[in-house]
Amino acid sequence: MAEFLSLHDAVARYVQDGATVAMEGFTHLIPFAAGHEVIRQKKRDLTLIRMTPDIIYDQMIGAGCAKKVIFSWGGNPGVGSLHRLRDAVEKGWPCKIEILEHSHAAMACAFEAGAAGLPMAVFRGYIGSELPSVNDQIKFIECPFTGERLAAVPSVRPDVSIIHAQRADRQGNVLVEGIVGVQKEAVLAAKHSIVTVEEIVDDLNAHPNACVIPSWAVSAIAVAEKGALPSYTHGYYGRSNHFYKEWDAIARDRDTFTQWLDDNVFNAGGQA
Amino acid sequence: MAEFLSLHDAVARYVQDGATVAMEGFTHLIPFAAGHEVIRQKKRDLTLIRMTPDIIYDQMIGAGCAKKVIFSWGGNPGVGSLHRLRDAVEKGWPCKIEILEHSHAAMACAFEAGAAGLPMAVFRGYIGSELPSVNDQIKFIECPFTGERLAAVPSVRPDVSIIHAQRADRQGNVLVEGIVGVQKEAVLAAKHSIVTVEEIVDDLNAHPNACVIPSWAVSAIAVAEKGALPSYTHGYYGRSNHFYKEWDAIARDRDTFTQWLDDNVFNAGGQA
Amino acid sequence: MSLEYTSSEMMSVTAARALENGMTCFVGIGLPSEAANLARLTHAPDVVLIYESGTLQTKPDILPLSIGDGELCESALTTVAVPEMFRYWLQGGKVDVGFLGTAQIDRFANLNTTLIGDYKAPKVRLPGGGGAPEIATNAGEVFITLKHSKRAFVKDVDFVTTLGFGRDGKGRNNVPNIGKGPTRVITDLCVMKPDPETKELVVVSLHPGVSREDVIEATGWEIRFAEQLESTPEPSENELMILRELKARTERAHADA
Amino acid sequence: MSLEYTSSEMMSVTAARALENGMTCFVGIGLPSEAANLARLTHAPDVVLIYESGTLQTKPDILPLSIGDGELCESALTTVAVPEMFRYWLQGGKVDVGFLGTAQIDRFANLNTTLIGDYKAPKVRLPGGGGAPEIATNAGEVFITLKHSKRAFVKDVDFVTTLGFGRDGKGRNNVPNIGKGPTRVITDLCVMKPDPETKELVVVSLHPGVSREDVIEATGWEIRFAEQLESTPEPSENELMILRELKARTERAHADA
Repeated sequence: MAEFLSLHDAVARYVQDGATVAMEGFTHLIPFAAGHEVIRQKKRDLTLIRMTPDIIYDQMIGAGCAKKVIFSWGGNPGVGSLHRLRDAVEKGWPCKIEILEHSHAAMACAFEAGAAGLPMAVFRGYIGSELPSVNDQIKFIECPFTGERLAAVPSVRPDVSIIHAQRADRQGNVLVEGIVGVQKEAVLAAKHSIVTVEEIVDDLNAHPNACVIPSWAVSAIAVAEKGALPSYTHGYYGRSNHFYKEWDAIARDRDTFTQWLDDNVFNAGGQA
Repeated sequence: MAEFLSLHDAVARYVQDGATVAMEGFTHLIPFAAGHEVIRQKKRDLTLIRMTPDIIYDQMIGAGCAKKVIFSWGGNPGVGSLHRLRDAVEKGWPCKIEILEHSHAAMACAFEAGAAGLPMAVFRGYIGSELPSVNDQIKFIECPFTGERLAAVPSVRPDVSIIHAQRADRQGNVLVEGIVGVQKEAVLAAKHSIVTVEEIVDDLNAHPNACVIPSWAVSAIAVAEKGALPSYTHGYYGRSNHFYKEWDAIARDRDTFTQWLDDNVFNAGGQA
Repeated sequence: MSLEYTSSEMMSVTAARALENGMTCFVGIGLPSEAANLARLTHAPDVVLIYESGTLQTKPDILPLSIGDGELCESALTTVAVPEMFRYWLQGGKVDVGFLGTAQIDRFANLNTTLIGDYKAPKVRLPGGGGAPEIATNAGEVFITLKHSKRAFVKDVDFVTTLGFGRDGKGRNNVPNIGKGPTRVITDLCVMKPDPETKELVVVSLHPGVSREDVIEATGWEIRFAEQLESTPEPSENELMILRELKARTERAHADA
Repeated sequence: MSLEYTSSEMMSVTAARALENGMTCFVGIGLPSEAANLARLTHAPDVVLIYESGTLQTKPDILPLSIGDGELCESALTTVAVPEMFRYWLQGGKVDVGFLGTAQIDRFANLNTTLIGDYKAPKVRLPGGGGAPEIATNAGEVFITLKHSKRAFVKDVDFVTTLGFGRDGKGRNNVPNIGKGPTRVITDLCVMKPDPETKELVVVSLHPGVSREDVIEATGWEIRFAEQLESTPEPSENELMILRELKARTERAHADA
């Protein structure tokens, strides 16, 4: 059964230095509040997994939380580069980070395989791409029935996954709606999971085949109102495209970034 | 785009003698009306695929439509044996049929792999079971990352899949709701597909993550009101447990069965 | 307190008691389903019941006739596609207990639901494996419940549809990512558990009024009894009342449909 | 009729015209998304647009800034999980056309969105592969649209993120279950298609007012021209109006958010 914790306590308990962490959300429902809590608690040496490391990982990397990033598309969607990620990769500021890169198909299948308890994902991929030459975690196997050569990648099985969702009921069952990305897979694939939600309700009011994650498949639930901003929560609030565009200027410069982090994360409280 | 056809025309066009056919529905939404149309059109030498061949396949096998059945659980749910299936397997009446049997996990994964365009499904299965000794389509592969031995089976890719669903809109998009089984997978895995529906509506009124199969992924849609009876359609009508129990006596005897078939299928019309 | 009850009721109540509150249970149709729902309606209100039709955390008011009755979906927390059920929920390691019935079981708790006789020329063709082969290996542990008889309890099953501990009792040794396997078998006469060393089934508890001879008579191999043989506690009045109400409700509902 | 339009508008309209009504198109963000939605709002109302965020058959009223804008979900027929999108819909063979942009493209239409320079010490680190590597091989065919420049059109890409026809033009030969690959490249200067034999990109159509020299100047290899070099038809008044309205709506909406 999921435990209701404050975001502070959930992150303190489940995100250990050195852990492998997946914070998912495909443009929608990105767990920004949780990411900021990880920064505030000065977690270090994390291996960060995410299909689309956008500005939440840029912030965490700039804050020095990461030692490695596993991803398939790293950018500020619709805007441009992630300057903090590039600064870390290219110049080692504030610390050197290692990257391991995949395609979306590979990572989506790797999350699926992780949720399915398998050691690897098999798919038709990476044909003619040079990514296998720079990622030794991409292998090829032969179909025993047809002889076709198929790609294989290790499944994703994080120590902890963190997602944001619309709401939970009082038993801790979680409803995710709209663009659901790989969030359910991330939770099911992980040893532990934290779900931040907009609100706790008496009844999820979910239709029969809704994306509901049962309480007993989640470690902790923390209320984080507007916890996905500047990304959005379907049915609650829209995306701040404005902030995504502003981020480019903030992240370009180390000092501007550091000041922003102080003002908006370190000195912005968070929950007790 | 799906074409709106009568059930007669849809079956006449897409179900050829000798074809591999999957008629799916996991207890719920079993396409009985379509099965009866296949019987009426005297289709022959079909390879019938279905996780749970219950009385719809018993009827088709007794009517002489099948030469082979691929399945994972063949029974009259909650009642007992499929007497027509047994008569065909054990005594070759009305014709000999071959069987190839799997576990549910294998077939569910094989449908998934078929929908995913893969030649095989990989899963953790058949450990210690003697099914691999009687089914040469079960093989084992080694995970290139962990060395774990995993089961592999060929994906299911029928010539035609037939399912029943609640409703379609006027563009031919289909809503399936409730116990969705492997129906979407069956449709996506097949070269052609027929969907029978309770009704055609202006608007599916589906929530954002509903199980909707787009028109362009379906070959033909045929209205078949109460088309799942004696199984049921969530939101429309309940299951006739009564008929499932009666079937046991009907199917036990060849003459009783033949009479039932004449009265209820051959002379029961169907659509023009 | 001496209550009147049948051996079937004794079996169901004992099977129900095996489930602890909060456990996640992948439920087979028939006797396991009856026991699991009885558990939910008595001592284990938060037991999580999963059926292979994709219904997660379902709370049927009446027992389903089939594994995919509408009642299961309507009372479920949510319903997922069948491939997801087997991949994410069972194979993904979310199931504590698989609760199975069977046609035949042998001394190493291997299950046969495929056929009696020879595969090429069966005497009796049974329904087949269904979910059992992977439930038995992917669930944390397995409970089995069936009626005791010499036809069902055989020394060696005709066909191992579903692994207990293999034909030599060593079928799970050194297999990675596999559950503990059958940890108890509940019949209308007794409770059996595998010997920790040999994995052969041993009677650990006799139901009230059942003798060793009754069990020996109904078992197709030289069944052993635990040194500390216990007497299975009787059903309580409450358990019997709830079980009977459940069965009566079920009968009424199925007669109407 | 002589209309005023920019080279960007010419590119978008030409790219839009490449899509036929009823095609199923897996849409990349940016220029492909603009072109695909213009097609839907003009000659191809039944073109089916799919975005990798899981939105199937979506009809956004404004262009999405990101691949997962709420607008895409709200106007979609349905929204599926991302693994399903890549497995069932793309890999499952349901996509006729993959519509991609890129940072670098070479003469065999290989795409680079990984980095400029050396992998271990990149001069410029780009976002990475995203969906492109498998869109390019699993879609029936691939359209590519980007602005023409010597930086973008290079003889050999620094890194083959996504297969066009390989570094020797033979990358798709004898590969089972693979799409036709890039069948046209639409820029602000011209349209290119692969030579049927060598698979090297050849200019087949010049946009109005563009000279061969303009293209040669903006291409990083000795670009060839088709013998029957065509002139790309101009945008129509209607196309320009709809494109401009779409962009104005988009700008207003994004300014508000």
